[in-house]
Amino acid sequence: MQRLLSGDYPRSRVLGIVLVLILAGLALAPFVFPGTRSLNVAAKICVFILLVASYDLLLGYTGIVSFAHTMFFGLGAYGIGIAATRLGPTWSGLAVGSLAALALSALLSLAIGLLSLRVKTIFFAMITLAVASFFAILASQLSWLTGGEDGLTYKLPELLLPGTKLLEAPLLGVVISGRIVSYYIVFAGALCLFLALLRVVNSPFGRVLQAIRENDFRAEAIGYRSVVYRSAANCLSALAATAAGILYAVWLRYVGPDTTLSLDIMIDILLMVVIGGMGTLYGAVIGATLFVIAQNYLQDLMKLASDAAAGIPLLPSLVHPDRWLLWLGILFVLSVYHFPAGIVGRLRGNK
Amino acid sequence: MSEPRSGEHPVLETHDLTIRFGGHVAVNRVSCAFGPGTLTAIVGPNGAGKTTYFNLISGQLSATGGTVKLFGEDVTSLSAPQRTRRGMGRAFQLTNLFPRLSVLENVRLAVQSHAAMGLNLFSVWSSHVELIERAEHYLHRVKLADRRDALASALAHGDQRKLEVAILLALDPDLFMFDEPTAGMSVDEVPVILELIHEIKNQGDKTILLVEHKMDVVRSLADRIIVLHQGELVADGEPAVVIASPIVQQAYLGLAGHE
Amino acid sequence: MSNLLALAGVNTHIGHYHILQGVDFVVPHGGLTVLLGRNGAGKTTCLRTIMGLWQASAGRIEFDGTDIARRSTPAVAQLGIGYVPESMGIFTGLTVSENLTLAARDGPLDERRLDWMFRFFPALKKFWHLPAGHLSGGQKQMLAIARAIIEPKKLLLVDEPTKGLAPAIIAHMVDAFRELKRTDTTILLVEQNFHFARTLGDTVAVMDSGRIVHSGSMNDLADDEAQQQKLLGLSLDAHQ
Amino acid sequence: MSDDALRVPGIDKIPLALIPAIALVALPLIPSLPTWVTLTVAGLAMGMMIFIMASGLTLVFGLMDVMNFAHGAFITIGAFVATSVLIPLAGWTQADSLWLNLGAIIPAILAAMAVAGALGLVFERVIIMPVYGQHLKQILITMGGLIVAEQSIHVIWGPDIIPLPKPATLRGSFIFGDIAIEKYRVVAVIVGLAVFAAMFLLLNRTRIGLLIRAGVEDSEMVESLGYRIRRVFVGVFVAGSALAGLGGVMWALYQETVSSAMGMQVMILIFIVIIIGGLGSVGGCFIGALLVGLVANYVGFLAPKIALGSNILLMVLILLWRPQGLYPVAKR
Repeated sequence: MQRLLSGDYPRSRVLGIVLVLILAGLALAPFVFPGTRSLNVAAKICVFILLVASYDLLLGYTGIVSFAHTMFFGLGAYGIGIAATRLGPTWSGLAVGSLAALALSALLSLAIGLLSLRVKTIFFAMITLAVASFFAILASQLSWLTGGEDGLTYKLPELLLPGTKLLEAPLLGVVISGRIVSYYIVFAGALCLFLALLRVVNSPFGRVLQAIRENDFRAEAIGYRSVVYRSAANCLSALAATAAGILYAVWLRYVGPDTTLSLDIMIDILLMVVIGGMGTLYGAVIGATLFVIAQNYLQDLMKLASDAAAGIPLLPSLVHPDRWLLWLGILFVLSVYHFPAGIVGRLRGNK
Repeated sequence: MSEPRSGEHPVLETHDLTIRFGGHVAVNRVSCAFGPGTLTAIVGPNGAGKTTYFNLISGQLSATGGTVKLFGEDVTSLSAPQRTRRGMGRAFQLTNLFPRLSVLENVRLAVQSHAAMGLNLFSVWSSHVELIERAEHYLHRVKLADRRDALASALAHGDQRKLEVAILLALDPDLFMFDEPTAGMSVDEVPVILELIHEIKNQGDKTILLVEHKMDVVRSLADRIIVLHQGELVADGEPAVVIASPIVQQAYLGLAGHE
Repeated sequence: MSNLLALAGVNTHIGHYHILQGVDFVVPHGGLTVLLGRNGAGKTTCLRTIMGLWQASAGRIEFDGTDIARRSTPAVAQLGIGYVPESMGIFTGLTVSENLTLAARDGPLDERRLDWMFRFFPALKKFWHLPAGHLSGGQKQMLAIARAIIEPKKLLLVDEPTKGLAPAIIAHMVDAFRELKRTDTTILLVEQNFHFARTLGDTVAVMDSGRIVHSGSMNDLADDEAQQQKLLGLSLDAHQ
Repeated sequence: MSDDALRVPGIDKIPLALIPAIALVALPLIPSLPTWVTLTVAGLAMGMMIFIMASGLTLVFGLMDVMNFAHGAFITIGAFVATSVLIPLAGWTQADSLWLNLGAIIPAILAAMAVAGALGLVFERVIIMPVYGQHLKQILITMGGLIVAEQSIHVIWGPDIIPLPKPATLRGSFIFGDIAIEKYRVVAVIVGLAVFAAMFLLLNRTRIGLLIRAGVEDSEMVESLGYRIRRVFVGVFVAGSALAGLGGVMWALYQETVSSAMGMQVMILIFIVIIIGGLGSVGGCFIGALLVGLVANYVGFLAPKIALGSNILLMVLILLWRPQGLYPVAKR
């Protein structure tokens, strides 16, 4: 346990219980929450925990604001999508797609880092925003490769298809199909990579990142070249985001600009990391879980409220299901001011 | 990192070291060499260029002219971290810590840098017990061991200065650079720092540079004094001789200005 | 002689640092008071606290009978206090003329006062339309002082005007300050250059470690070499 | 720094020369002169509109060291407010009378600027004031503000794209022989030049401009001279927001549609322009905007496939040449 969590315990009883519940819920999702929609939600939670955790490595631990995270997420997803379309639904095709995406992400993140990480936070944020938006447009324009706005729908190896039955008889009342295999690939992949990130932030390297965040001048003076560490963090974070994209593409069997590259997803990631708690990877778990559940179920609730409020001026449109982001946005602003350590910080009793 | 090196070269040399800011020459062609086992105090009135000279040596500023050599190797074009890795260690005039990390962590990071383990990604930092023990050892030396788990920002000013020195010790440099190490410390805290500097000096193989205003401190520690005035080296020699020399008296009291 | 400025028990914290630890001293009307002390003694912080650029955490700063310790910087300046910071604070992208125009808050530049200033700062006239960033260090210092006195001021705070300047320019600066004293402007001057201070000062206060350790007349201090050594200098037992 | 003292006073003219240089390089590449003229005017018009929207943002950064990532929201809100004014006045805008057109457009623009400016004031007080000097929080908080603003637009105006036809007299083109120049583009160029000239005069010929320029360099010293610089800051912020509102109206009429996403789309161009110009420099922003406008139009004609990348490529090239942008603002 000590080794698995890299010595980074939840340090709050409530947080510990919640984390165990989330882990158990995700591990047993196909059996506890059967049904297509709930399994979709569970898989999305797994992917976003990894994606948000990798973003926290940058934002919370290194103090860098990047808007290019969805670009790397998208690279991973498109890697799978393009490979599966071009090379056919084979395992080797998926491997080639994944490796190509990871390599491209590494190169791109290093290039962006070297061009702009020496300078101010704001400058980096602006540059990454420009580059990421360029990629989003690129993906929708190069339709011969990416399917354009429609994206790509593709087949995967047979083992992963819903029609594939692995066991003759249902297990615990659930048919063990290729869908379940896919889910467990996503779950296991996200879990392993999350634990790897947990290890990275608690490694000697991770400590240097925190030192650079606190006082980069002094970190340089005791022998750490901050540009090297920042670039490395940027690259690692990009690779983890790419991996999240790969898992997501395996799950969805579809990739398009709206599911991976759009600025809206970047904003979702920001909301999750800040509300969950920056600078602690457990915040990513809490933030992503809450957000994805809210995204899928809160809207139902709001629809009820909106219908109930029909007739009252303005109120129905304020609680309209599509307006849930308004409330999250307000919560986000309040978080940045009043509890910058987010929900996890609250649970741990920090200020 | 700090294996003994042959004595052919002085530990540190500066040759015609110069920096200009706009039209103002802050350090003007300062040439000086510092051997192992020596403690040199750098004195001079405010604005004489002492801290700037330090910044040029440690790489916080880059020179507009001249060279800095460490063990005979030209390090003028190297960055501050690269110079640190080659054996320079620097404590700052204004305390410069990692405020939201613990006291122990502040020192441990320096130990870790010295052990060249910064890019170690996949081990848990707390599993490197030897680094933690070394960090604790340095905290003991500056008498801060009982505050190891406090945040650096929570320390009193004097304790922050001690922590600053502990970080420097943890780098285990060949060249120690202290910029007014006792500034702002209370009377009873000063001896702890002076005692430490004495200890380092008595090790015999370390080179120490000290910027200091308090002449009693300078006299009790230094083997040699160099005086900077308006960016230039105006005196160099044994403490008693230099302090008594008229040029230094003038520089300090401003007589050099008017007559 | 009454006091124009009086500090009583002024404390200033900057972050975790307790820089001024109960500063008491007075600046008499019409004279030039020198604030002496070594590097890091708190002199600059003292001027910045008077200007409201740092807020005093405790104590009173009485100017012309009112407590200004809690006032904002612009409010302090509007009472008739001019400030020349250690960095000089020249707007390098603005021309000499623009620097001065901006400082004349109450309206257009007064030609007569300008001519009077050109007499002892001739470089300003010569480089009237040059961006101030192109001036030499000494010329910038002259501009900084000229800017502070472009309108008559009750009190002028000047932080180390001789720092980094060549001897000939320092001599020139002495003349300028003498001229200024003749106009009955009260001046508080922070200095390390004792000779410069002695030439100009009427009264003196010496700071060390955030407190005033000596105050009195400049002549007394100038005559007492032992005291000078003890307060400012190089002697072995200057400290503790 | 050292050559700074030696340099002859006057502005650095190399970036200025880039604009005609690019136009000249494009000339032989484009098959016909009329096309080149059309593209050049289109590029200038686009650049001017971006400049109007970007100038306030870069000036605010120069003065207060604040980068407002929600600036795009003011653009969108300006466009929507103008739409709300123009739609009931459709009879006037579609009449073929300059006076009726102006009678509709001018109140629309004034309303857009007033609302955007007022929101700017609220934004500065509520959102930004507590995070001066903290860059990371600034980015996060203004992004949060952007989310809230965009969602509020949805609440008020609904999520759909709204068509916004140009007024009748601004449609069509001026014809000179073979050369056709869209009227609206000419208007955009004129308005852009007017804004630039007004800003230039304000900054260089007035006392308030003097104060702003001094404040960019050293706000503490400006306070020590007795000025309340905070008021100037707020004024600039409000003016910048109002200009964003104006730019939003012009951009919306240019595209003839209004959508809640438009602000964010333009923001990308604005960021590129500000980075190219040098963060905080109004002059740099002007040149950067024209460069981006021209390059986008030339490349869009010559090689539509890579048109999207051209601005990013331009930014990268300029940063490789001058890492701080064309006119770096030296300070702090």
